[in-house]
Amino acid sequence: MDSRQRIKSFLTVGLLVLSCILLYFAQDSLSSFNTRILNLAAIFIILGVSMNLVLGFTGMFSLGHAGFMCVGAYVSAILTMSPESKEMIYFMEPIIPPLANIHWPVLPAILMSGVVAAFFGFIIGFPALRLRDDYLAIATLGFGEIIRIIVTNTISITNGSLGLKNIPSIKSLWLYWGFAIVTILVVKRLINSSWGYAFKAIRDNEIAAEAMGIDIFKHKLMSFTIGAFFAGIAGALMGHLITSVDPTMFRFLFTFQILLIIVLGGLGSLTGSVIAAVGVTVMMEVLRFVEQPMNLLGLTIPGIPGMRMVIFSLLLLFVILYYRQGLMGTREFNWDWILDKIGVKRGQSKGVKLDG
Amino acid sequence: GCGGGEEKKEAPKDAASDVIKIGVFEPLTGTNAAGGEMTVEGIKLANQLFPEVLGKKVELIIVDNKSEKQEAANAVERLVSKDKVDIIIGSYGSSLSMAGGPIAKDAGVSVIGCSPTNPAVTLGNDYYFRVCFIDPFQGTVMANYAVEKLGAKTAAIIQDVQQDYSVGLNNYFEKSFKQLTGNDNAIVAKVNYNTGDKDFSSQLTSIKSKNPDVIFAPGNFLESGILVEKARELGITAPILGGDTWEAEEFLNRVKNTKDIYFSTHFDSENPVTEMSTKFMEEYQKAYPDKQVNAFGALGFDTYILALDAITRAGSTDQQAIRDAIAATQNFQGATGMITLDANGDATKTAIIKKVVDGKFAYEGKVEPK
Amino acid sequence: MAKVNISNMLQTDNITMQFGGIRAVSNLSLNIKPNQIVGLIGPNGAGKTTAFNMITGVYKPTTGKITFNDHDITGLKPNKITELGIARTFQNIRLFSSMSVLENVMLSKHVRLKATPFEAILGLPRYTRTRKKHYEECMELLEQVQLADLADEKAISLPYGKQRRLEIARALATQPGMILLDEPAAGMNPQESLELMEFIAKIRDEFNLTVLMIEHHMEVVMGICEHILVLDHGETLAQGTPEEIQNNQKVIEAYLGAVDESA
Amino acid sequence: MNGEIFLQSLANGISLGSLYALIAIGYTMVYGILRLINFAHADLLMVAAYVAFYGIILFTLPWWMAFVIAILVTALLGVSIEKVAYRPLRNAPRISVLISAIGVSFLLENLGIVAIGARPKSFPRPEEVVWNITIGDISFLSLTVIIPVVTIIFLVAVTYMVNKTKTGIAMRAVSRDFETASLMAVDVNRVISTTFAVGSGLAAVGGIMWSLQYPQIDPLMGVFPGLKCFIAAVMGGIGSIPGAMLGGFILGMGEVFLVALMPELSGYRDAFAFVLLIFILLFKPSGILGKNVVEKV
Amino acid sequence: MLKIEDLHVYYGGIHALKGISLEVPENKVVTLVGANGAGKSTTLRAVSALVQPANGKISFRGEDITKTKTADIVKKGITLVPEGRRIFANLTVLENLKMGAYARNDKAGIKKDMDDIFQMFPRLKEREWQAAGTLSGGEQQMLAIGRALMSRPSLLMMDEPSLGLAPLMVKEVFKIIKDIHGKGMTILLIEQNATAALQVADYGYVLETGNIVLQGSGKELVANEDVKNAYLGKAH
Ligand SMILES: Nc1ncnc2c1ncn2[C@@H]1O[C@H](COP(=O)(O)OP(=O)(O)OP(=O)(O)O)[C@@H](O)[C@H]1O
Ligand SMILES: Nc1ncnc2c1ncn2[C@@H]1O[C@H](COP(=O)(O)OP(=O)(O)OP(=O)(O)O)[C@@H](O)[C@H]1O
Ligand SMILES: [Mg+2]
Ligand SMILES: [Mg+2]
Repeated sequence: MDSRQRIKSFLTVGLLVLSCILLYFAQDSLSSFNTRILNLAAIFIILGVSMNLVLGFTGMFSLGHAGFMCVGAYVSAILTMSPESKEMIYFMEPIIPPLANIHWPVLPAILMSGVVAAFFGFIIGFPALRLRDDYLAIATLGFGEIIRIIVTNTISITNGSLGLKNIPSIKSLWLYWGFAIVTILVVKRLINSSWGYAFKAIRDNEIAAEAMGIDIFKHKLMSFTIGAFFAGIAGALMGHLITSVDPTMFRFLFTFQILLIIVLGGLGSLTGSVIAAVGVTVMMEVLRFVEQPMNLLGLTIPGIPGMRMVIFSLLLLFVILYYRQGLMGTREFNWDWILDKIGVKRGQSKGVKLDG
Repeated sequence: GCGGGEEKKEAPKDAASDVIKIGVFEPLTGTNAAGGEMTVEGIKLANQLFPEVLGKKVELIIVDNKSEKQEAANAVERLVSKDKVDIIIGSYGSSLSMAGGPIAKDAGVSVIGCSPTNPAVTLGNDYYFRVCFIDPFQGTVMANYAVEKLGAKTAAIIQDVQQDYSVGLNNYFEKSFKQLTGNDNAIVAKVNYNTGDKDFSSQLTSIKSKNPDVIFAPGNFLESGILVEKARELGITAPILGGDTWEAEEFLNRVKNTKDIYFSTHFDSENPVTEMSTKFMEEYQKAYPDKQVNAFGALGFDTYILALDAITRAGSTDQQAIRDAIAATQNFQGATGMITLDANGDATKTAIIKKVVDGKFAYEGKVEPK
Repeated sequence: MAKVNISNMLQTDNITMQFGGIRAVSNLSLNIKPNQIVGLIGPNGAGKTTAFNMITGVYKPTTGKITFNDHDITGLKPNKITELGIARTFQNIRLFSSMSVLENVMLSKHVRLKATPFEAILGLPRYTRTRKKHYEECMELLEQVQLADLADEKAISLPYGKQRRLEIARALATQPGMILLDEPAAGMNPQESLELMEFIAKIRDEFNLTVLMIEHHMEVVMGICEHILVLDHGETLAQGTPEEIQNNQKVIEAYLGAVDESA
Repeated sequence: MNGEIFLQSLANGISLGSLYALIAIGYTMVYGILRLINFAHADLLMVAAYVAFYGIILFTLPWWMAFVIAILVTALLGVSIEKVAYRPLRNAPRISVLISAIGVSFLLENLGIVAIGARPKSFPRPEEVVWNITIGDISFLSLTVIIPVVTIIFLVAVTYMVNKTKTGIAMRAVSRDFETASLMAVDVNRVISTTFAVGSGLAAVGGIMWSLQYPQIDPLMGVFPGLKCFIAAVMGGIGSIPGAMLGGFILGMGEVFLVALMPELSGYRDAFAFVLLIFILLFKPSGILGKNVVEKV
Repeated sequence: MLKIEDLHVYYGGIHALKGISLEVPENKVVTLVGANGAGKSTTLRAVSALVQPANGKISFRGEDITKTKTADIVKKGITLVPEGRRIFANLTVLENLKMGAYARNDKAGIKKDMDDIFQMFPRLKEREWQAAGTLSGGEQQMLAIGRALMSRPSLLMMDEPSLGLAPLMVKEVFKIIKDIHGKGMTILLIEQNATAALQVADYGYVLETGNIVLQGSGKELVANEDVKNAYLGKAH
């Protein structure tokens, strides 16, 4: 490890510590509204980063993310709701016995959501990943919808369309941002590892990748399953943020929203996904003013509902037409760039990232 | 949370504030937009008629929740923590209400729902109230009506599995119907569809073959209108029953020339239950001359006037006082009837049964709460 | 040589490939001995690339059997065949466009990696150590093929000739016993072709390889191949040493054309 | 299932299936040329429905004139959308174009909500077009006959155009390689505009037929048929016009008979569409009539 | 017939052509030779307006065509056989040829040219109904040449037509070039096989990293020592 490498590791640790300190103060000083928006942003970061892994880095056009979120949200909700709440909420058909009395703490439940969603990803990936491009897109979108429809119809497990409420509420920035940071770190290290390059190789040229000895299917399945895992986690967090879930939350339109985020940020750039996730979440709130009645020069303009979405659609079109690579293209935030700026010498070794 | 410690209450508001803020979160875009739009029309109308309370001007802050849960949660959070509203109204769609409920509860701000009928909305939430009756009541009312007035021995059920409203009503209808007929097999068919479906021919064809005495098919007016029309096209003549969502122009347009359509609702313009009903009707026609009076507008209207009434009774904008005042509502005269809130915060009030006659909704009877 | 079958490294027994009504290759039998350079030539559409595709697992032969180092590899997936030691290049260059030269080569080491993704994410020693070793091997390989100074360049920004060489280097990095080259000299001018020829001979010796190559540049084929097999309409037309092939009347008629000063 | 239910279901299936097919043909056509899932297609249905609606209600035009105007306006809109939102992205990765299409779709829907409100409107059913037919115990709307006829007419016309005319061959050439097509003296922009005009016109016809069949229109009305018909197009093999027809019928018939045969599964109807789709794709990865695009190694 | 003056082309930051000027006289065969990446293809692409020159002028029969669109250039009689064949993979062989005649309306003429091409390349006749994408490399090259001929160009530009062809086919292609030249067509040819190219060519230009470094009649260039060393191979 040369000195530059050491500086970079030091900076990374420093940044993590700094974010902890920031979180600590933010937790105490931000209004609950701002906290909520930030937490929502963290969830979108997890969604964006994990979908980017599948779509941006592995080149699989998968649109099933909302379905995996749905799985995650329900798993965590059912595991963490108190037995009394369950009795109260499942007033049409009681919940099936083994689930009725389960009462897990939040953290293991969230992890379990990831695991179950990953399991679904694995099962679905088996048939679906034999397809490509648009066919994969429509098939995964279909699987996402199928999951949702099953959830709607299996009333004695999910309470059907009535949804669940009284899911333990968590407001702590630590939880959401903790998961977001872990997701970013894990995915970043993964894509910079040998596996990450294998994913990119599959994206660039499947035939050549296979000829270089890469088991295409296994790697696709791996990327897809990891993506599903994080989508499950995000779904679980969404449940704890809103404290109620129902199947209509996870329509395929939700997947489009994530898709927008990663395209705005730049396909193949984690940094871009993070920036866009935060940007879009905050923007949706900031833009609300256009729907409120406005007082311009003594003239009251009545608020027009829907304006926000019109502006948002226009913005999206503008970005895609004029900044087609998204905000970051495939570039990433990296210390080298900063170190070069401030004149720290580069080591001699050629730049393959050997660790992460 | 693990951040540690108790909830932070927002700083007390400036007592000298010269407006009273009522926050409204409704779906104005997305799949539930139509319902939200009608509700807001009613709320705005009420605001024009009653612009002041406690001598202060009422400011309506209307935010769109896009028919999405996370947006609904954001919207309520925004209303309580940024706009610091005194009371909240909303939302069409029970799931959206449920997303907002806990946030308002944590902030100690009361919410009055206009039309969320899922019982879970107010369960376990002391700060959530509503002016509509809930699914169990409506379902039961219609079962009673079917058995006692229409003499039905068998029934078929059609439900929109994606709508908690539809599923809920059907659930209670089924229970009561079986009980009243004393026949566990009285429901001869139960078929499903999904929100957004437009083709019901196969469901109806299968029901037709079972030849039920009545069909209970509560659901969104959009799908229901097409469904009922189709049923008649297919030659199904059994009476078709539904719930309050059917009281919409769009539904009527579809079923104008149709016999034996019954549904339960909140009020009737011909037989106004209260003076407020008459007033609402007149004003509504004035304000929106090209639109038909509808239940959602009326419920929105009632929510607003109930909010003002509660603030008046509380005598201040103290959050706790407002909550208690709402909870204590007894025989409040709304456009949709006399409203009394029960221990859950749900309205108990007279249900009206209407029928489609000569291209209009006509009064058929009423059912008092038990 | 002993009587055991060590003499054949790659052997195909009557392999046939049928696409609908088209029989692209019929009853092809190849026997390739270790460390040989063998040429596969024939008119356009004779089925040469198709033969490669069958050997490397892209297509499963309709009938017939392929043996490599005494393993039956018929119908195995391409990645399995690569793992067993057959590497290839493509008629149309297929590099990983988003990656640098070094990354392209490093990728071939992925199958040789003995660690789990968890170790990679956590940066555990077993992973980092192997990775480091692979890195050094790849740099050395790039050194040998004279691409080391371009290691950090985007692979697709290289000039054509170097891209071809990179494709070969990438194939070599999988540590094959045998390499299949599909028209390595296509698009090169005669001078560049000569250099390539020397290069192939050199890697054969340094890496102790067996080479099977398709080529239309006769100066290259005749210059380095020890054995040549001619395909025509999917069938073997002739085989033998370069001299034999050059003088084979059938080959001249179907493929080479009458002797002509200009070629 | 008795004969009567069967016949009734058959009638239902034909009318739903041909409606799906009609819209799917438009999808497939645009996809075939640009390899673009034109999400805005769904919203063009909505635009056509509103134009026809206002033509009849507001401007009291005769219904046929309103329909023709709606088709023309929609075709024009489709062409303009291509010019503004897709053309600048000709050489961009496909995903960018897809996102642009989603953007246009969002824009049309939300503009619809802002401009005309979210409340549904009742689409007029001209008596000359829609009447009830009763044969024995089976009754159905005239549309059950009209829609399949319209669909077949368009199927034949579009198939002929794409396969037999010079413009058709040019369309398919353009779909592979703009640059080389232009080397053949093809005006690529014009060919693509033509494709969009025809595709959008088909969307308009589909939108009008849909509104006649289910006469309730709102700004989001396109989303549902959009998704279903896209599924139908993929099922049949996207890019293949007879495939779209076949996919539409299989989906429509399948849905109707699923519910008719197993009413208790009717909640899974949408899931059924996807299950069927995925099942077909697993055995025929490019749809029933789709050509397997082989990448020659 | 074709005249290029001081042509500059950039690809983003890469200055691919640095001011080249050349001329293709009526009814002559002119060839461009040069190493990989010298800018040969770029020159032809600029003539066909597939890349926009930053500077310079291209004129055809005295008419400035620098700003003309690709499709119109083809209609004026300049056709390019692009590098790498670029056949329409999803169209059949026959449809590919029809596409070549897109701008023409003389049914009889098209029919006749089609027959001529099938005579020239019997292999294509055999595969008339095959999807062009599944043809072998060489077959695709034949198709690309045939397709270009279907437009009956007055100036045919060919970018490495012998790429990937078997020796016999290479000879065939050069024979075709001589033939069509004999029928009065003007040809601008790029070839890696410079020896062969210079032998059929009336005139040649040598390109090196975006500049023309040498020009002369075909015979002169073949004999030139520098050219021999750089492009023709020591073996020669
Ligand atoms: N996937 C396929 N489907 C149908 N036909 C095919 C397919 N792949 C190859 N062919 C046909 O098989 C024959 C052999 O093709 P192949 O690519 O093996 O030829 P080749 O000998 O490599 O020729 P070249 O020297 O021109 O590259 C050709 O006629 C080709 O059209
Ligand atoms: N699309 C492109 N983007 C960026 N650079 C390009 C592009 N096309 C060509 N170049 C560059 O322009 C220069 C000239 O390329 P050109 O293709 O004209 O060369 P050439 O003489 O035809 O070579 P070859 O013999 O390989 O065909 C090269 O440096 C090449 O890398
Ligand atoms: Mg080949
Ligand atoms: Mg070139």
